[in-house]
Amino acid sequence: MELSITLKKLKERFHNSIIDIHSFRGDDTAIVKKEDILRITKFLRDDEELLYNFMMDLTAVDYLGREPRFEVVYHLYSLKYNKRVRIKAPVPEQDCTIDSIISIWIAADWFEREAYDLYGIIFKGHPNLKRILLYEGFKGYPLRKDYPVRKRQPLIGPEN
Amino acid sequence: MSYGLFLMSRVCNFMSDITKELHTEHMVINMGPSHPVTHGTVKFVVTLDGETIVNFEVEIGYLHRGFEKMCESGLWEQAFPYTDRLNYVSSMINNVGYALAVEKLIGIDTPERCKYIRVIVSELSRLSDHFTNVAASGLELGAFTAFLYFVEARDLIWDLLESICGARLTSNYVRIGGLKNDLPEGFKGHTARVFKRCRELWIDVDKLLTKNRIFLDRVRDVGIMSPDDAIAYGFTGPCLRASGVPYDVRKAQPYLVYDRMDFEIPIGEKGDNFDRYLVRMEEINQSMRIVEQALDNIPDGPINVDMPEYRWQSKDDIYTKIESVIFHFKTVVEGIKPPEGEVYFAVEGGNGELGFYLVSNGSGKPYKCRVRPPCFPLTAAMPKMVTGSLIADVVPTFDMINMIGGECDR
Amino acid sequence: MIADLIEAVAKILFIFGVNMGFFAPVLGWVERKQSAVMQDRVGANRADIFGFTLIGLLHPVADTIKLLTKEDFIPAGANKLFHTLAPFITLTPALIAFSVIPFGGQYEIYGHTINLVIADLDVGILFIFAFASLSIYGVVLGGWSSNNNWSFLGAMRASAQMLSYEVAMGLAIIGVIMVYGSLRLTDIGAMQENFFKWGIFLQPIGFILFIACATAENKRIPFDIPEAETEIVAGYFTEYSSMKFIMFWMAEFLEMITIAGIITTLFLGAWHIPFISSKMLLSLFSFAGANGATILVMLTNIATFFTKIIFMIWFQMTIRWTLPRFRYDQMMKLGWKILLPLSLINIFITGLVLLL
Amino acid sequence: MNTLGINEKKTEINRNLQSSVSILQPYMIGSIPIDKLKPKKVRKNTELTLWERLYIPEIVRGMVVTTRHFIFNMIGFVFPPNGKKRSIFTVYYPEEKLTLPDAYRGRPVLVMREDGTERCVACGLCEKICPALCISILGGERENKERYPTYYTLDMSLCVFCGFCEEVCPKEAILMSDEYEGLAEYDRKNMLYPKEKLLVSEKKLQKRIDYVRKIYSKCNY
Repeated sequence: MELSITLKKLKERFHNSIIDIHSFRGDDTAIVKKEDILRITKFLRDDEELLYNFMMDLTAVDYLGREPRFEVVYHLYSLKYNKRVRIKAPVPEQDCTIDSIISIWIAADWFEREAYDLYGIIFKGHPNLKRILLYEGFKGYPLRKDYPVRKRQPLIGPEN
Repeated sequence: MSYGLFLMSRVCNFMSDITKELHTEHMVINMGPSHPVTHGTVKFVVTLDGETIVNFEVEIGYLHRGFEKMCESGLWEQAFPYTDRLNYVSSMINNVGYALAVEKLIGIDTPERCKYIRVIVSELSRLSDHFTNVAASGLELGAFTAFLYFVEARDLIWDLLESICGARLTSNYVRIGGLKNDLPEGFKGHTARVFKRCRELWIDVDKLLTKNRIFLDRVRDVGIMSPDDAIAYGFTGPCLRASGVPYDVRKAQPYLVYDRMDFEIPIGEKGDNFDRYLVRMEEINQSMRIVEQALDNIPDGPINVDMPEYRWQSKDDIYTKIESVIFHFKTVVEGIKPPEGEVYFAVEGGNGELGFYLVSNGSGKPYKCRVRPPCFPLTAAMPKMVTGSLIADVVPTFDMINMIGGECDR
Repeated sequence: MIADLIEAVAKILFIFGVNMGFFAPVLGWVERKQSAVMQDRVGANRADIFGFTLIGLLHPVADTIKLLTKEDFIPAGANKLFHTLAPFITLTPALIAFSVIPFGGQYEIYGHTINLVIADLDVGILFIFAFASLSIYGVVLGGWSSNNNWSFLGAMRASAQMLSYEVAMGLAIIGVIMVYGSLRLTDIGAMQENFFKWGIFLQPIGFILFIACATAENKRIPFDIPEAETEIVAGYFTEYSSMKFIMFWMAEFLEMITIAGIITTLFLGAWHIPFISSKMLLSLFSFAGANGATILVMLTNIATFFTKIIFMIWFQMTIRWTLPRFRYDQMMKLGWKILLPLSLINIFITGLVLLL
Repeated sequence: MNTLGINEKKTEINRNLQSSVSILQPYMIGSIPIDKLKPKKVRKNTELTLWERLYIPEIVRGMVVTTRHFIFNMIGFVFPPNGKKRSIFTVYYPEEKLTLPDAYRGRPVLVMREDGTERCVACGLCEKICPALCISILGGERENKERYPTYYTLDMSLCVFCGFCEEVCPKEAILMSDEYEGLAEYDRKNMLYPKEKLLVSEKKLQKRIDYVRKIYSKCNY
């Protein structure tokens, strides 16, 4: 299969960090090691032929029962070349951390907080990593697959 | 001369002494969650020095309903009513976006007529979104009349949407591989009448606001985002275009039949609130143009794919054929089963790029249904836009961002 | 003596009745209905007695009953005395200011001279200004004593705004006083019998300046910064409820009437009908005998005066429902950098013209 | 910095498409030609013009607009235009009612045959598809071996009026009626609608049945 220029360049440059690449339904996807996420995203943003200047989306997926359990998913868009790419970084449950890319795209700020809030993935280097959609004192991470749909939270609030 | 200088220096010293000895302290106020400016529920913790904003924090999440968790616990089709409630002012765009994402995941294409109708309903929703936004921003700056003129226009648009799908806000109209129903009879004439009135009201609002010095003073040079900043913050939609970046998903990656439509992308120059207002006002015109073109060119034919495994069958078949009934039961109970994989599909929503990231594990339920809310990064940039300005500037800036609670908090 | 007393009491009752009993409640209705019709709506029309809605005229009654039966709320930590005092301080000057505005001329009926003004002071305008500046205290006290950040911000804004606009408002009127050469409002009114001698023709800039400043004094859009609900909730009366809220609300309407009265007296020919002098009117009503004709003329003049007031109120409402509001700093800039110099220039030009 | 300044000047001089291309160059989408992208500058001026600086003319223009609306609406109240009660489009709700479009989705109802029995055969599809999980059915059998729901409850406090139940029903037994009144209650227990409360006779629903047949008919597939 013909590889797109993004994946080709990524493979050339970071062949040690790339775990897998594919393009299902035309979505270029690269699965990379989480240790190199900062280097790779920086390269994607700054390379003259790629220029992925938009960080469109950042989220995580919980593949319960698979090892490593989590995947942090980045969707990038290049305005100049009108291309999209998806970067996925697997994160194991035991070491549930990944580097924050807030230094590369400031837009990642809230998205990382959200992923932390809902999945419990810790973004190292994030200046203000606290819950965003849920309240302080929420127990557990609701989008993990082992969080029951109908689970109730204890009541919080000022104690009289 | 020298005495004058001496006097001056004495006065200056005295003044600086006064400012040193003046006891000033910052005032922390909570704007929201039930403050008039925070129409979508959101809270600002504002630190004020007099009236100037020193520190600005945004707290969202008051409307968090667990959209993703709900979608994951339902069938693929059952997510449609939930998507209605994301950006509830332009619910049809969410429907269309989700349906297109699932269709991309399955790998099917819809009939021509379906595509045209989807374009029509998307643009009508965009109209209602922009009408609401411009109107609300006028309202919150005190121009109540402009608000009600556009609310009238929006109501007429909602009448149109209601005649299509049977509800004004909770549309639930688009289906995977098709639509719920066809356009009603006489829709073209109805649209023409509505658009005529909308254009009249548009002109009135334009006269009331666009050149009014009071309005101009409030929105000009307030909340400026340079194009580079806007890109770095992940702006999309009218706010990005106001900064001068002509990025529109409808043009960049045309979906449906947008590549056959003739429309322009309004762009601003400075990226302040006035540009955002102007861009939205112009997009109202462009959307009306698109709807008219689509209604002129719409072909006849079916609106649904004839694939029983993805789109529920027609009632004719179900009433008459036993195999159809059995298959119908199977698809409804088990849900449609897209192949394993993951897709990201973006449409141009009312506020910007509305992306759906779907992960399927081959079962009848979405494994993950993530929506990229366009106003989430916009709201995140609020501190950047208002810090250092006056507290009154929060109002137009927050309005022009058009943060919709349902979409931002999901 | 007794006749004078009766006359004075009658006038006071008339003005009080018209203002408090008619205008203040009806203005609430007018505000709703006029804005509604301007905005393609219907407006309030649901309050009814035995099924009669009277196009919404009963809403002020319903409002009053509703607000009277509400809890009179004083927030924790508020200064109770000042919190209670503030609405009174706001309402009283608004009520008193009308006492020097003439609503008709002088008439000779059955040998008794009737002067249709409650208090014919020779410093009428100054009296109005003195009382207008008193109402600041109510606003500031109300905002400060509520122990609420929003109220406090509103009070700060209100005091700054009203103080700075008072200057420009005072100067805007100087031109009129120079032209007519009197501070007595009855004199100014009487001098405008000729249509082309109306203040609006002699002092067009003064007219515009005065309307702007008066709207700012009254804190209505586009100058409703002290109570801008989208910025600081409701400004200085955030923490008021029940009857005290009505008092603030009424004070606003009364001020509106007073402003309309001043504008009518100073700029719109007071009680005169354009092109028709009192002599013509007298001859027109001569069929009713000398005294009857005078009474008819008096009634016509009063009607004319209040028609003009109603027109000015309509005008103020139209402004209020058309424009957005200013920002705090822009409003101060407008007041000090535009209105004040303009009014000075106006005085200068007026003086120059008078001198030549 | 420097280039930007030049560009700004250029756009001030001529505002045709070409100049907007030059200022947009760093932000253009590469693969799309400018004549297809069609950017359109909406900002006419970055500095206030003299006309805008004067407050009065635009205020007067705005007041003309509102006064025009005022006068036309007043005339419309007194002399209503043909076929309407008034020129504004407000409807005096409890006295007058809107004409609902055919597609309108009101509260879901069960279709009752003329003999008083329900069409529903308790297949459970609506229960399955309902995204709000508001329907609960218990099936039973009549003496003539016909299945029917012995127990059919619709929790109106949960219902989201999506219309999926109507769409999947293989017997045209549940329909979205055009009723939208009287659904609010003070007690949630009253919002559990039992079968008796849901049943509506066939005749009343004939219009909706025809409409549903039309929109889900074969020609659309």
